[in-house]
Amino acid sequence: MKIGIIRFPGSNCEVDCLEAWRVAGQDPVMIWHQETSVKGFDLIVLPGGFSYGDYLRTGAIARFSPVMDDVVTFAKSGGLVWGICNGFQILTECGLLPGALLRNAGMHFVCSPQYLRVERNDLAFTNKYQEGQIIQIPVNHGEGNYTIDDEGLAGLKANNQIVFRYVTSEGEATEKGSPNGSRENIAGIVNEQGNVLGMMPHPERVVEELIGGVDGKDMFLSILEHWERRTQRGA
Amino acid sequence: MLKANVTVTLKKSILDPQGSAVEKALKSMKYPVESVRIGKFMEVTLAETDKAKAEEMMHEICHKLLSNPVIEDYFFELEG
Amino acid sequence: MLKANVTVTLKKSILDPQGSAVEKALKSMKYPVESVRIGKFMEVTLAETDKAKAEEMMHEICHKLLSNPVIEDYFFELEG
Amino acid sequence: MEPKVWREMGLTDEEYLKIKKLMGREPNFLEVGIFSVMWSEHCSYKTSKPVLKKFPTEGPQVLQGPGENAGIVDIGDNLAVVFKMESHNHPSAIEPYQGAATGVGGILRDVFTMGARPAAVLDALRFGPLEEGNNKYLLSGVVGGIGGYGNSIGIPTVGGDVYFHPCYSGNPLVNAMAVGFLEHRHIAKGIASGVGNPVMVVGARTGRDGIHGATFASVELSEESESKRSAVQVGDPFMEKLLMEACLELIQADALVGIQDMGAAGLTSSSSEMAGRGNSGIEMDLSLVPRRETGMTPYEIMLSESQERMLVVPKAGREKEVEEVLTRWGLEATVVGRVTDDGMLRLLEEGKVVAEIPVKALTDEAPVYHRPSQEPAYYQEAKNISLEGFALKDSVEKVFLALLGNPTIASKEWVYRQYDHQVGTNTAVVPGSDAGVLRVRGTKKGIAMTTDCNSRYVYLDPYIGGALAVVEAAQNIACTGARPLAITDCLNFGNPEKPEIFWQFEQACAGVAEACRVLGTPVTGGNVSLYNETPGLAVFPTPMIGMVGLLDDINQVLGNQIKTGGESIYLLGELEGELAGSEYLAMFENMEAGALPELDLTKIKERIDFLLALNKAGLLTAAHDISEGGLAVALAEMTVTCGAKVSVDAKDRLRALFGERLGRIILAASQESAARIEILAAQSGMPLHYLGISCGESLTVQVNGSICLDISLNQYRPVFERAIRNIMNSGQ
Ligand SMILES: Nc1ncnc2c1ncn2[C@@H]1O[C@H](COP(=O)(O)OP(=O)(O)O)[C@@H](O)[C@H]1O
Ligand SMILES: [Mg+2]
Repeated sequence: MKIGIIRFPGSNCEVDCLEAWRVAGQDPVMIWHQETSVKGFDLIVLPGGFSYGDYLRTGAIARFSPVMDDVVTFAKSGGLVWGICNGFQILTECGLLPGALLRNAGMHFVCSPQYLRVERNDLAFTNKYQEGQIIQIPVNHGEGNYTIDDEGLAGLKANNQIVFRYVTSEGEATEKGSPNGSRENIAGIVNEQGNVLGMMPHPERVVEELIGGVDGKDMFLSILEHWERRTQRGA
Repeated sequence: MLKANVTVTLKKSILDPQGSAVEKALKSMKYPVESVRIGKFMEVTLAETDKAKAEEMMHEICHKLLSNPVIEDYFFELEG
Repeated sequence: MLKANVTVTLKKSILDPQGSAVEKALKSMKYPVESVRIGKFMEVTLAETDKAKAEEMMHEICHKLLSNPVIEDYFFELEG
Repeated sequence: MEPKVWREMGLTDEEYLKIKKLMGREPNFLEVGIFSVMWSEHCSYKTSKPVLKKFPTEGPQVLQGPGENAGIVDIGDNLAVVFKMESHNHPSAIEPYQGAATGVGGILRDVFTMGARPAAVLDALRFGPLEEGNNKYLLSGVVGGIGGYGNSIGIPTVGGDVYFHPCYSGNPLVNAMAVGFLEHRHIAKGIASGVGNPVMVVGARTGRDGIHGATFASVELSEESESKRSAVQVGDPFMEKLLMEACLELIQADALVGIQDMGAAGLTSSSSEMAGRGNSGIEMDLSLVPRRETGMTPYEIMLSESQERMLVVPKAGREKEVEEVLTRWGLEATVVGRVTDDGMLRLLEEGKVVAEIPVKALTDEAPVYHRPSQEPAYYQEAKNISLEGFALKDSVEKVFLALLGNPTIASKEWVYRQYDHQVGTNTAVVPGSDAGVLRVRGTKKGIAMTTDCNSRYVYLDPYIGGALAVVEAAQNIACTGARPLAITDCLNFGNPEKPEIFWQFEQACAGVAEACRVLGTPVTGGNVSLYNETPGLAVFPTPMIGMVGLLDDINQVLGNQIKTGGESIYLLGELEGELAGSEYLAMFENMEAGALPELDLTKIKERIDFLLALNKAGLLTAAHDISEGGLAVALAEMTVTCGAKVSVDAKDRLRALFGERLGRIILAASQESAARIEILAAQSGMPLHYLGISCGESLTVQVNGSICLDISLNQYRPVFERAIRNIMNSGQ
C-alpha cells in the first residue's frame, strides 16, 4: 500500500505514524508540505503536532501549505485521508470536515488514556472493530473540543458520520467520559462519503504493549484490509 | 501604508471556556463582573495606500485566514 | 451595567511569534502585508453603573489579571 | 568612566580594576558590559567553582564531562545519552508561563547543540504553599509554559518533581532537564577553530529581549527586579522545532566545526566560549546580525537574550550549505564574522572596531571567590532537638489521609496530564512512577531518568541531605530496573555572600560528591543558581539532582504499582524510619527538626545492586522506594489499583508507618519467586522483611499484631489523586 504522511513545519507525530505503520508491515513515505502533488498514493495521513506552531488557530495556517490543494482534490475524488489530532484540526479548517475544534472546556492541555466507543465499523478505517466496542486510545491536545451548530450536528447524525465518541470506562458517553467538552462527546467523524476521517485521539501511540497498549493497531489493520479487498476486487 | 485593527470574536452561540475561566476568577476575587468573552485583536500593516483596495483585501484576509467563519465573527477598522 | 472593551497587546519590544507566523503566511499568500501583531480582545460586562468607579476597577483588573505588565500593554473603552 | 556604570552592571570596583589591568587600558562601555555578563555568577561560576571542583566527573561511561553545553554518557552500541539540567527561577517568578517555557527551550538547545536529538524533558519545581499568595498562579503558569513549549516542539515530558514549602513563596524554583540520544560519531562541540572559518548566526532574529538576564539571575529578587529587567523573553517553540531539525541535519552532514546555543548572555557568551575552547579568536561585524528591531546598539546586540538562536562555525566553504538547510526550514543564516588566531574577541560596527577583548580574559580570568563560610546557628539547634517520646497525634487513618492529600506527597497528575509524555512513542514508563523510562529504538535497551531533592533534609543537614538527593535519584532509577549511570545537577541556593548560605552550599556539594563517588554516578554537568532569595528569606538549599540510568533489557522494566492480587510484598531495608525532617513532623507537630538518620552509602549501594540483581533474574513485578510520608504512603502509592494486607513487626507504630529514612525499598514478586528472593537475601545478608500479600480492594496494615489501618482503595485513592486538582480548581 502506498501511504503518504504529510510533514508540515511543526508536525511532530509524523515519525510516530510512520513507525506505527511499520508495525503494521507497511513503509510509508514522508511528503514535505512544499510538494504540490499527492498523486499515486492510496492513503494520505495528516499527522499530529503543532503545524506552524498552531498559531492563530490550530490548523489554520497549515491549510494554506502548497500540498493541501492537491490533498483536497485527492479527498474529493474519493482518496482515503486520515487526520489525527492536528490533522483533524487541519481537515476542519480546510472544510473537508464540518465543525471546528476549540479550546478544551477545562482550559488545560490533556494527555491521558481515554476510552472511546466505536460508533461505526463499516468504514475503511474501522472494519476490524466491533460496532459499540470500547477501546482505549490516548488523547493529547489542548484544543480538541469539537463544536458544531445544531444544523450541522443533525447532518452528522443523519449521515451517520460520527465514528468515535469519548466514553467512561462503563461505555457511557457522558460529560464524565469526555476530556474536552466536545459536543455529544464526539472524538472522530468522517465526511459523508466515508473516505476522510478526522479524530483527536492518537491510535499510533497504542500499537505495541511496551508503550501503552495495542488498541489502536486495528485501525491500521482495518485500512490495510480495506485496501487489500479493494485491490483484489480491482484485479 | 495603512493599518487595519482587526477584532475577532467567538460567535455568540459558541461557548468560550477561556472567557468563563477569567469570569470565574474575577468573581472569586469579588469583582462585580457579569460576563467575560475573549477574542483576538490583530494589527495588520499593509503596503497599500488605497483605502478601498485595502478594505477589500482585509475582508478577504479575515475571511480566509484571520477568522474561521464557522465559529468566529470579525470586524476591522482602517487607520492612517 | 457597563461594558469594557479591553485590548491587550504585547509590548513593542516583545517577540510575537504568533504574529510573525501569520505575517509569513500572508506574505507567502502574496498579500502586501508589512507586519502583523496579535493580541487579545476581551469584553467584560460589569454590574456597575458608575463610570468613574468602573474605570478604576477596570484598571485594577487589567493590571492584576487581564494583562501581565511585564510584557503587555492594555487599553480599554467603557461602553454604556 | 563613572563607577556608577560598572556597579549598575553588577561589577565590583575590584573587578573593574582587574578588567582595566587585563585590557591594559580603560575599557569602553560595550567592553564593560561584555565583562559584566561573562563575569556574572551565572556565566563564570566565580563563587561556586572551587566547590564544584570536588565533584567526581570521571568514569568509563563518561564521554563528556562538565565544560560543554551538556554531558554525555555511553550506553553501548555506539550510542550515548546527552543530558543537562538548568534553572529558570527568576524569569519564572516574574512571568511564569514564558519564564518556564524559555527554560525548556534553553535546555533543549543545550542538548541538540551537542548533536543529540532530544528525547525527553523533565521538570523539577518548587513553590510556596498553594493556599498562600500567588503560588497557584505561579504553578499554573509554570506548568502551562513547560507544557506549552515541550508539547509544541514535540518532546515528551516524562518526569520531574514538585514540592511545596513556604521558603519558595516569592522565589519558586523552575529547573528543567533535557535528555537526548546520539550516535558517537555525531558528537558536536561548542568550538570555534580554523582561521578564516566563517562565524554564522542562525535562527531567530535578535531583539532587545532579556538584556542582562545573566546578571539578573545573579542578584536577589526585589521590588526593582521588574523594572530592572529590560524585557522578558518570549519563547517560540515553533521556531525552535525548525531550528532543531536544521541543526541536527547540519551536524549529521558533518558540515560544522562547532555549534553553540545562545543562552544566557547570548552572542557574548557563545562567541567567547567557542573561541575560548578553540584557543582562537573571533571577529564579528555586529551590523550584520539580523535584527527584529531597529536602532539596536552594539551593546544591545551583544547582550540580548533573544531565544531560538545558535552560533555556528561551518567548515570552510560550507556556509552555502548551512544557508540552504536553514532556508529549507524557513530560517535565516547569516555570516557575521570569522575565526581568527589572535585570541581576541573583536567586534566591529560597519567595519569600525567597537570592542576588542582577549577571549581568555573573559573565559578564564574571571575572578574566583573563596567566600567565607560559617555554620549557621540553626544547624546544631535543630539537630539537638529531641524527638523522643513523640506519639501519633491522631488516628492512623486520619494521618494517612492527611499525608496522602498533602500536595508535596499527593499525585502530580494535575501537572503531568498537561504534558505530552508519549510523543515519539518511546515512553515505556510514563510519569507517575518512580522514574520515566524510554526505550532506545533499534536496541533492546531503555533509559530511565529522574529528578530529586528533598530540600528539608538538605536544610537540616546539608551534607547528608545533599547525599540523600543523589540516593533518592539512584533509588528511583533502580526501581525501574535500571542501573544508575551519571547525574547532572542544578544547585539552587540563597545569596552565597552570606557565610551561612555558603556553608550550606559547600556542605551540600560535598554530600552530593560523596554519594556520587560511592554510587558510581559521576557528575557530567549542571548549573548553579544562587541568590534565590526574597527580602530576608533564602530558599532551603536545593541541590536538584537529575539522574539517568540504563536498562539492558527494556522488557524487564519495572513500574511502582502492584497490578494483581496474590503477590508477595517485601521491605528491603530497616523496618522503622525516623521523625527527623519527616513530612509527618512538619504537618502534625509543625516542626522541621531533628538529626537525620546516620548515612551509610555503601549499604545503600549494596541494596540497589541487590534490587537490580533480583530484577535481572526476572524475580520482581514492582518496586518502589520509601520517601516522604514513610512506609504507609509508599504502600498506598503501590496499591492504588490492587489492595494489600500487610503486617509489620515494629516497636513504634508512628515511626514504622510514617517515619522516613532513605535506603528502603518495597518490592513485589509473584509467589513462585518469593522463596528464591528470600534465599538470595539470606545469602547476601540483605535486610529483607516479608510484609504481606496483595489482594482485594483495600489496604490493611497491622503493626505488632494489631490492625491499625483498614481502608478501601475507593476511599484513599481519590484523596491522593485529586488533592492538587481540587486546590487548583477552588476559588482564588
Ligand atoms: N553544578 C554544576 N555541576 C557540574 N558542572 C557544572 C555545574 N554547573 C555548571 N557546570 C558546568 O559548567 C559549564 C557551563 O555551564 P553553564 O554556564 O550553565 O552553561 P550554559 O552556557 O548552557 O548556561 C557546563 O559544562 C556545565 O555542565
Ligand atoms: Mg549552553
